[in-house]
Amino acid sequence: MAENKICILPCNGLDKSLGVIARQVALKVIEKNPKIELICPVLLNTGEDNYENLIKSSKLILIDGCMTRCATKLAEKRDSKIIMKILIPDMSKKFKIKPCKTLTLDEQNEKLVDLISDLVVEELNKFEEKKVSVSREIEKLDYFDITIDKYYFRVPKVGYFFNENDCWIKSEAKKALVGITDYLQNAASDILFVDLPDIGKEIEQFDDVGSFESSKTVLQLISPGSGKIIAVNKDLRDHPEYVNQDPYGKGWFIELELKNFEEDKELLMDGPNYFEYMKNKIMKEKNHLYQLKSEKNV
Amino acid sequence: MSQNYDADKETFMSVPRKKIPWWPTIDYNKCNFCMECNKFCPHNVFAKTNDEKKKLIIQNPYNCVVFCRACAKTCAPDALSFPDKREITNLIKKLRAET
Amino acid sequence: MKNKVGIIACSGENLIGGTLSRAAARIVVEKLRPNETIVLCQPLFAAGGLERHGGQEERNFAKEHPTITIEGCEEECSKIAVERYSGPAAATIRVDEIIKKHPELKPKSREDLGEDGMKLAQIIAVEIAKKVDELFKSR
Amino acid sequence: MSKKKVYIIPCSGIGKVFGTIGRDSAYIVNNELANDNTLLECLPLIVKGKKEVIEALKKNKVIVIDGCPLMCSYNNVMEKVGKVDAQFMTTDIVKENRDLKPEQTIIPAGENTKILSRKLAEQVAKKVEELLEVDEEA
Repeated sequence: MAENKICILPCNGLDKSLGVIARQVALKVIEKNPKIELICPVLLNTGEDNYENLIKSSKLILIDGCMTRCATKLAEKRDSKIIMKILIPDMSKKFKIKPCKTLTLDEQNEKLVDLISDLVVEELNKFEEKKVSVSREIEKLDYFDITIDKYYFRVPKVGYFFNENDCWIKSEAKKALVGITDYLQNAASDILFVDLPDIGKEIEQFDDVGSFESSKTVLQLISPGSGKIIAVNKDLRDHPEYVNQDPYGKGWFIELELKNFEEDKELLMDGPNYFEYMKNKIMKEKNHLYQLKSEKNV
Repeated sequence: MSQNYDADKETFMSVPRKKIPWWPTIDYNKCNFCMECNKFCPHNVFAKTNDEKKKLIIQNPYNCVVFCRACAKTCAPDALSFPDKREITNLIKKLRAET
Repeated sequence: MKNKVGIIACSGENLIGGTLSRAAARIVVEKLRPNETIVLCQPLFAAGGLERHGGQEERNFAKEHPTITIEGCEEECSKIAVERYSGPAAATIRVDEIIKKHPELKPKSREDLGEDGMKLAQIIAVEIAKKVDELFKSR
Repeated sequence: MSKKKVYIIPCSGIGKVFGTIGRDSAYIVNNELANDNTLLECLPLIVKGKKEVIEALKKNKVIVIDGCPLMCSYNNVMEKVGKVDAQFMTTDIVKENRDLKPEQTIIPAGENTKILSRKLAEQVAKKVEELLEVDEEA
């Protein structure tokens, strides 16, 4: 995985200045970091083999000019590994520079191109530093899912292990990320505060390692694994909603250096088992609620 | 929980729930009967009584979610305690091995 | 599993009918038919396509379940939103018409329905519950 | 030329208490704190695409109040009107006042919910002034 190439795929929309900016950003990025390879979206779309192979085996930066998100669509069709997505209108807002009306970029827009490409290169450097956790965040997952009334629950099929307290662990070599499941974030509803433990703390399996609070309740994260806490997801302090939006990805809580995962695993469930367990639990609760409501309304 | 909840059939990690002694213990020397824990717990582990000395009791111990200690966080006088987690984990392992 | 009916109240902020539709919808889902109904959110329909928990969940629900829309005025915003994204509504209730039928009840204001307003909300809620029952019978 | 107004568009969230806070604070701003300078409009009507309303919003200032990260008000107004001059999240006011937990009841609103609505309304009213000042300068 480490020797994978990094490629950049812009949308190349030529009919709007947004598209022109996207294209220029891609060109600027490869100028600033020559290790990155450019993929031409037009040639890719014609089914050219070299690009097809390249896109499958590399990590991808996507630059989309507008909400049509052509670059994203091209990439997602090919099941590629996306590590960064840039949407020019977002960037335009971020840097407070409006896209110009003309298709040749004015000075301000050239500056915008420069600012965005700097940001991409910078983010990429950060990514290289903490490769492990970032790539975990962005990997595409395959889910079991079930819809109950209007609520939708997902469980990743592989790679994750679960305890009966509805928390997950995902290991890679000696390290692992820990978080809560879709079921638990649904039960909590909109999470407003996340309390994270101290880095460096040694924990045992089933210790509580953090709590989260919605306007409804306070719940705990009960660690499926044992080891030392080597990182916490600081983003959750400003964005606790990540836990609701992406509980298996951006909403991770802590990173562990594992002590004895093989032993821990004996008491955990894999994806298919947890999915069954979760379905049972939801059904039981639903029936229970049904009864409560009926009793109240006789 | 409601009346048709059948604690006998409940399991935790494939072990009958009734074989796992996990629930909070109330220290009546500390408890000020503020009832925050009772309000908090969605599983009706606690119950109020008319006994002046024990206005709060553990009514449904086996409703308690094994390893959950969330109610203790709501307890200002720190009157709730739980069994040793490691002992419980070892017990669960032992019971699982037996079946 | 028992199927549910979706309730979509216009919930409009700028008129008393909106507040009434909202109150009536809550009465139905909380008190009158809690097991048969689920409340959906009109503006969330249009916000579909968001990665998760976006309006897509509301749209899909309304595609697969009958829906009753509660309208505060003749604009019928909820009905139109449901039709646009999920297909025709099973029934529509017009709050403004019910208000007309009860001239003796004078709700206080948009922000505070007052006693009369809550009575009206209750009447509207009963109408909704009737429709819910009809829908269950007809299947 | 008549002076510009500020439209306040809360999300119509009905499922959770956050929608109630947004709605109530919009009423407080419009009824009490900035009575002369603000107008309310129905978000559902904007979603539906009512032309007169959308034109009026384009010509004036718009503040949206959203109840959750799905940002129905912001997203719908952006899509139909193409601009939003300021945005508030009711979850922020709840976060800023951790000791004031909003009650879960939606109708009627609980005591803490009412206090939170008022606090948010004060912030919104301040923003209304700011937006109109900037406009006068320009």
